Amino acid sequence: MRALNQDPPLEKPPAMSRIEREVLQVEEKAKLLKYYRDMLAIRRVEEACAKAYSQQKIGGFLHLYIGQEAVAVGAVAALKPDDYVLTTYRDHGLAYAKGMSARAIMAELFAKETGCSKGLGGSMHFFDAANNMMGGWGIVGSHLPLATGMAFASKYRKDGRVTLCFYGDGAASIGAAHEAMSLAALWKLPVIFICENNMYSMGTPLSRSLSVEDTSQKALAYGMARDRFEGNDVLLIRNRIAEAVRRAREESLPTLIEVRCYRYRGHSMSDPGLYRTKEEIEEFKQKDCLLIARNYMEQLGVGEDEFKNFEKVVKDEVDDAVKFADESPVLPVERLEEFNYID
Amino acid sequence: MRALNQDPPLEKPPAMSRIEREVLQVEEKAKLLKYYRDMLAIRRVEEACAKAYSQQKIGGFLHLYIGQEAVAVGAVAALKPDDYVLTTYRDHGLAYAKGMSARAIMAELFAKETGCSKGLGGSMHFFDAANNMMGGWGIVGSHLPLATGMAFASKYRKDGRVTLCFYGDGAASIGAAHEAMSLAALWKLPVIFICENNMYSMGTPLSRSLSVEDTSQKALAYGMARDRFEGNDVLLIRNRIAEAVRRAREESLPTLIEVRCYRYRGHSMSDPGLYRTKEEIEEFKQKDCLLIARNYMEQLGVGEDEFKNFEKVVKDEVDDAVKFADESPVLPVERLEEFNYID
Amino acid sequence: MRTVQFREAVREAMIEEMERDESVFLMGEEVGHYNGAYKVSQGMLEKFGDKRVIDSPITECGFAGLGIGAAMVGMRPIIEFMTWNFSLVAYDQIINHASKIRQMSGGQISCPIVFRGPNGPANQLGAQHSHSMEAMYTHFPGLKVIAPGTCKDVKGLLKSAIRDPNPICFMESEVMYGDTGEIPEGEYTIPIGVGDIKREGSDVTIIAWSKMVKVALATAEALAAEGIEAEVLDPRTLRPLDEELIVQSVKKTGRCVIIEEAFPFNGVGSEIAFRVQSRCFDDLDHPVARLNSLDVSAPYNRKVEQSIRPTPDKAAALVKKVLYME
Amino acid sequence: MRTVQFREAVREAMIEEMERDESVFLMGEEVGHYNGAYKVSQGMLEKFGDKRVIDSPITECGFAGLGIGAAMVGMRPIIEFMTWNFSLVAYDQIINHASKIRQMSGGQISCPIVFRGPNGPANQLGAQHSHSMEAMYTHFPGLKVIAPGTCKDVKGLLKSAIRDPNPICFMESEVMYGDTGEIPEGEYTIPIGVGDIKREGSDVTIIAWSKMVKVALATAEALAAEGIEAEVLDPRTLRPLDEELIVQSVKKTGRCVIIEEAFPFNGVGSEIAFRVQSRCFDDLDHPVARLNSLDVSAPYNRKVEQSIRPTPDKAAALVKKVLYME
Ligand SMILES: Cc1ncc(C[n+]2csc(CCOP(=O)(O)OP(=O)(O)O)c2C)c(N)n1
Ligand SMILES: Cc1ncc(C[n+]2csc(CCOP(=O)(O)OP(=O)(O)O)c2C)c(N)n1
Ligand SMILES: [Mg+2]
Ligand SMILES: [Mg+2]
Repeated sequence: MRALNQDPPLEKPPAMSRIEREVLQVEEKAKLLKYYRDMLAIRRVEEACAKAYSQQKIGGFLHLYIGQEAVAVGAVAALKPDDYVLTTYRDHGLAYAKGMSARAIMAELFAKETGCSKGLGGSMHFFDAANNMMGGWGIVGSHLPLATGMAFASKYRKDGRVTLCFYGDGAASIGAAHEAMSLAALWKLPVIFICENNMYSMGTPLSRSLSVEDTSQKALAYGMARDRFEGNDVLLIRNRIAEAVRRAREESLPTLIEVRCYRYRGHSMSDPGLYRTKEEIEEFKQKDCLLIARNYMEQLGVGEDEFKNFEKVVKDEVDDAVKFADESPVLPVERLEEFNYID
Repeated sequence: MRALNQDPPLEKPPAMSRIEREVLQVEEKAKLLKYYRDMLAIRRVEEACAKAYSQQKIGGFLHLYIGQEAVAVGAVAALKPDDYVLTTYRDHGLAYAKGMSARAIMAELFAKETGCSKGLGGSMHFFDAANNMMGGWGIVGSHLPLATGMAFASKYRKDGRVTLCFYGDGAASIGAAHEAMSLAALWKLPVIFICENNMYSMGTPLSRSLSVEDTSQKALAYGMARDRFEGNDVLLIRNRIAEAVRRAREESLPTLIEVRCYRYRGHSMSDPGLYRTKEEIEEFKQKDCLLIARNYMEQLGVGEDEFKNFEKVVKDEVDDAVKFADESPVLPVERLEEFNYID
Repeated sequence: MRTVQFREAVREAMIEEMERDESVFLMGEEVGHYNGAYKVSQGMLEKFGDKRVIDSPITECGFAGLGIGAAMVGMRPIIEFMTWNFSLVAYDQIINHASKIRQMSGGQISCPIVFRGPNGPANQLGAQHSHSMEAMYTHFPGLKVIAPGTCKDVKGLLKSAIRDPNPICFMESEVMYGDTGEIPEGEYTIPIGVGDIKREGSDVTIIAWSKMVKVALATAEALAAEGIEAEVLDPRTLRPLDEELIVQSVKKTGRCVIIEEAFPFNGVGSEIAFRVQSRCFDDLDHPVARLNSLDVSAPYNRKVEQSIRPTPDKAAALVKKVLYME
Repeated sequence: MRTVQFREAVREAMIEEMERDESVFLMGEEVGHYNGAYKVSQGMLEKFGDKRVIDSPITECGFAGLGIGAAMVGMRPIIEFMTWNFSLVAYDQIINHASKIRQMSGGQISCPIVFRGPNGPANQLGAQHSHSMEAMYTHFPGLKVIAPGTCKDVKGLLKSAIRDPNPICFMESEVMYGDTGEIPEGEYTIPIGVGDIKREGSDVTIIAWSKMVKVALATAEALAAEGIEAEVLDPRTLRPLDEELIVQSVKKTGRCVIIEEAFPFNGVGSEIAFRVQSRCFDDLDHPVARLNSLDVSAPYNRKVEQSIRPTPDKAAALVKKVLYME
């Protein structure tokens, strides 16, 4: 892993002992199947997006989450439905993991009234108040203060909720992130900042954007708890984030986590990705989150038929979503002014 | 020192051995006299400001540097004339230390055309291009990026200059500071950030503004060199900052320094300072920079007469400056538009 | 009626709304232990405790954003900028976030928040601390901008603003905090978006808000001595603007002078002028005129600074010009 | 003359000035190795090396401020915002610092810097990425604001901007980068503050800049088919504004329509309208009219988005209204 040379070694996905396997068998199999299914669905949704984009059914910026699915799914697995999540413009995966339907996703991307944000927000601005998916934000780093505010509200109201805020390695140096973390640490707010360090911000590798490539080290400046691990084993991710969630929920303390991950596609659809090699991408695909999960599942006795069935169920879901989006109406221009203000 | 409980111990002013004393005698006596004189002049200038403010000859915000004089004088002693300095609105002391005349200072404060900035900038915006005093800035933290830019220019042009940027503990959490430091560390720029941690930002003590009260710890986030010491021994300050200046000049590397100091007056003239006790202020006055320097000087054989003489020389200088300022003309309103643009 | 200081009127509005609604809190620099840089929040920490009156570190971007996030989940934050000058470091949070949340979420999420603090120049604060920021916020759909000019208006409008479910920029004035004025005894609110005729007159409409209302009234008084009856119209809210009231008045007087403390280029005055000339074209006997501060960064010298600001003298001269009297 | 793309014209200006003056450098996100998010700086890293073409981390406030500091000591930075939307996080640096250095230092220190990048909406980028930012910068003395509409203008004006000793906001357009146009063969500059008549006409003056110049020209062409001769005036520089040219043209035509892509409230159009009504009051046969984007945050749907923008159809209809033709 090129960019890791100067950093401490990362946690490796654990090899399972027999006993662990049995416990897992009983307690976790159902969950693991669900995670796998969700990761697979996110990937297929994103693939459908890419296709629709090439057919010009989707326009504007389109940032795909392919390769990073385990992070969103593992993180949400550590949460309760009431907990808040926020992320960047690369937001389809987290929205799905938090409960947004493929229909609402695809319709939003097709800019239809049936989309999660009525086709007003678009790819970068997914919101789902019912599922506490609090956006989809386009200005790098600027949503971290918002997350701090939701955590502030939770502490104020003692509602026991936790806020999870994702951002990219590209946001680590921006002012808003520093201010958000400063306040969260000072006021001991139940918020978790998760840097999805996929080693590039657009075409810029870590070595040219950060003097310390381990972004979790920023926690030292605030005396904040921190953690750091790889982002392809959904169980590991869930368990490690669960520890931070516990710290937030029980002790009202923030945590800064860096998850090392990798996006297989370009930054957005317009990016040919000339700044990295095929070999590098292939190397990461060897450790794909679906492969790792599948490996666990095979150990748990899940057979080829079941995997095929997953593919089919997911394909149906995505096909249905595309059809739904295609056939949905557009919010007419006459209604736009309604959204300026609320009475 | 109330606010220090959770932090590592500070460097104490060193007790001098006989040999050190002799070396000092030879090499440093003249310098020390100059530092003392400058610190004294700054204090008397500030006292004159307070008086002029009460006479309504000075208006607007007025932030005095009394108590912190050793920091500016010690820091400038570690510099060459070509090196750049920048600071906050609490800028009179640094301007004087860097070579601005008492006349230019007082005339600026009296808002006269003969002031350093022609009476346009005022108390918070002292500039002196000839002496490389690059401001006097009013937006907390926003001048740190400017300092980074001057250091960038020096590296670009290989002119060997170093930039010294002062800021307050109140700026430690603001975004601009984080971005400036991120860039300085990434690009290895010859800049030194000096946090004059006087333990209060207006009425707010460190305990209510920072989760980690040692602001030099922020350097860890950037892998930047750091240092931290008390701000009342002008020689110690000079020597410690000189090490950072060497690092900047020879290795083109930034440093983050926290100097613990104390302002004796309120934040600005309108602040009655109800948030701290008389005892606390007295405690710090026991360790006053003029007392410490005087102590050294007495060990070097400087006698009462000489101290009296300093007072006189400085008094004359300040009286002259006040008179000069009083008698100077005002830049007429008709000329203001000239300063919008340069041709 | 009772007489209060402007700062007390602001404080009363906050206190009453905080008593009424547990979800309202006040956050900003020095609002608590220091009782406010300008003593606006005097006593509020003691009254409400540090859960609801929160001293923030110097992180305008951070705590403005925090307020927005809290508002998104149903809180009713009052975010104080020590002055609006410092809102520039939080500008992205207000423009790119607060103003757009309702729209970007397709109406799912709203952002009921009040950003408030003193706006405009005070005395000898220099170039960085003397901005009039109205026009930087009126440009954007999704925001409301309020700039009251009297004690009565500031209290009634701030109460409305705190109750309003939209993001609001509420602009006071440092040099008005000590002004006194009458306010009603009991509880009252003043509706957002409704202007007020501060003085009736038939010869010319003078439009002014915030600190300039006083200048406009002084101008009108001086003119009255010369037999000129000026109508003084205070829009109070700048966005949404009470265009109908303005049009009505100008149609009546046929002349319009705008007094604004901000820089002239792209001030709110230019927008008002556009609308007036649009809708009162045939009624106007003279082009819409405006009096702003001189188009220069604020100088430090007190007299020089005063001479770049709108004054009753300058305004009266402009009115006479508009009346073709010189 | 030769034909180049708009992005090439921008690039040529930068390359020529960097070759001419060692103190010019280009800094921004992805300007180097990636060759620019919109390929404006294609090949420049290779040509000048990473000392002079510098990829910055995402720290607009930091690197805008860095540029300002470097300019204060005599460098000539070109700071690229990937788009002007992101300048909002650097707003304080430009407004409170760059624009005021000369004034605050009493003329000792100047700030020769160009901030540049694409401005205005492109296609389906949503509410946060679709701002037209001109009016946020024209308000402030000390800044110049330039928004060219043709390949020739963009090259000549950018060269002038880089040589200018003042801080300049230079606004391009993402959707124009691929447009082609003719430019002179040899070296040339175009003076800042001088507008240009893009088409002569006697019936109405259409004022438009940047991307809207094309809309104005298309409008004029459509109107010509109906016998209406529109003059298209492109101020090119918005601050300082070529008021004389505008006044001259409107005095000739007696009618003025402004096409602006920004939100209407406090757009630059309102300032232009103020000045036109001020100075051409007796020449105007109809109030100054303006066509802006609808006053709503940018929606994501392509067709809906297009329908909120100024178009030749809408502009032609407005011109006819101004000519009392319907
Ligand atoms: C303040 C700001 N500056 C620039 C951009 C343009 N931009 C969008 S995404 C991006 C790269 C972000 O990379 P990273 O944070 O690593 O997230 P990733 O795309 O890898 O998920 C840039 C520069 C922006 N959206 N906001
Ligand atoms: C961005 C910004 N916010 C608020 C202020 C108002 N303000 C001026 S000085 C100050 C306190 C600064 O304290 P510190 O940084 O510790 O410096 P000190 O005054 O102690 O030297 C505040 C809040 C400002 N100038 N800029
Ligand atoms: Mg990344
Ligand atoms: Mg301090």
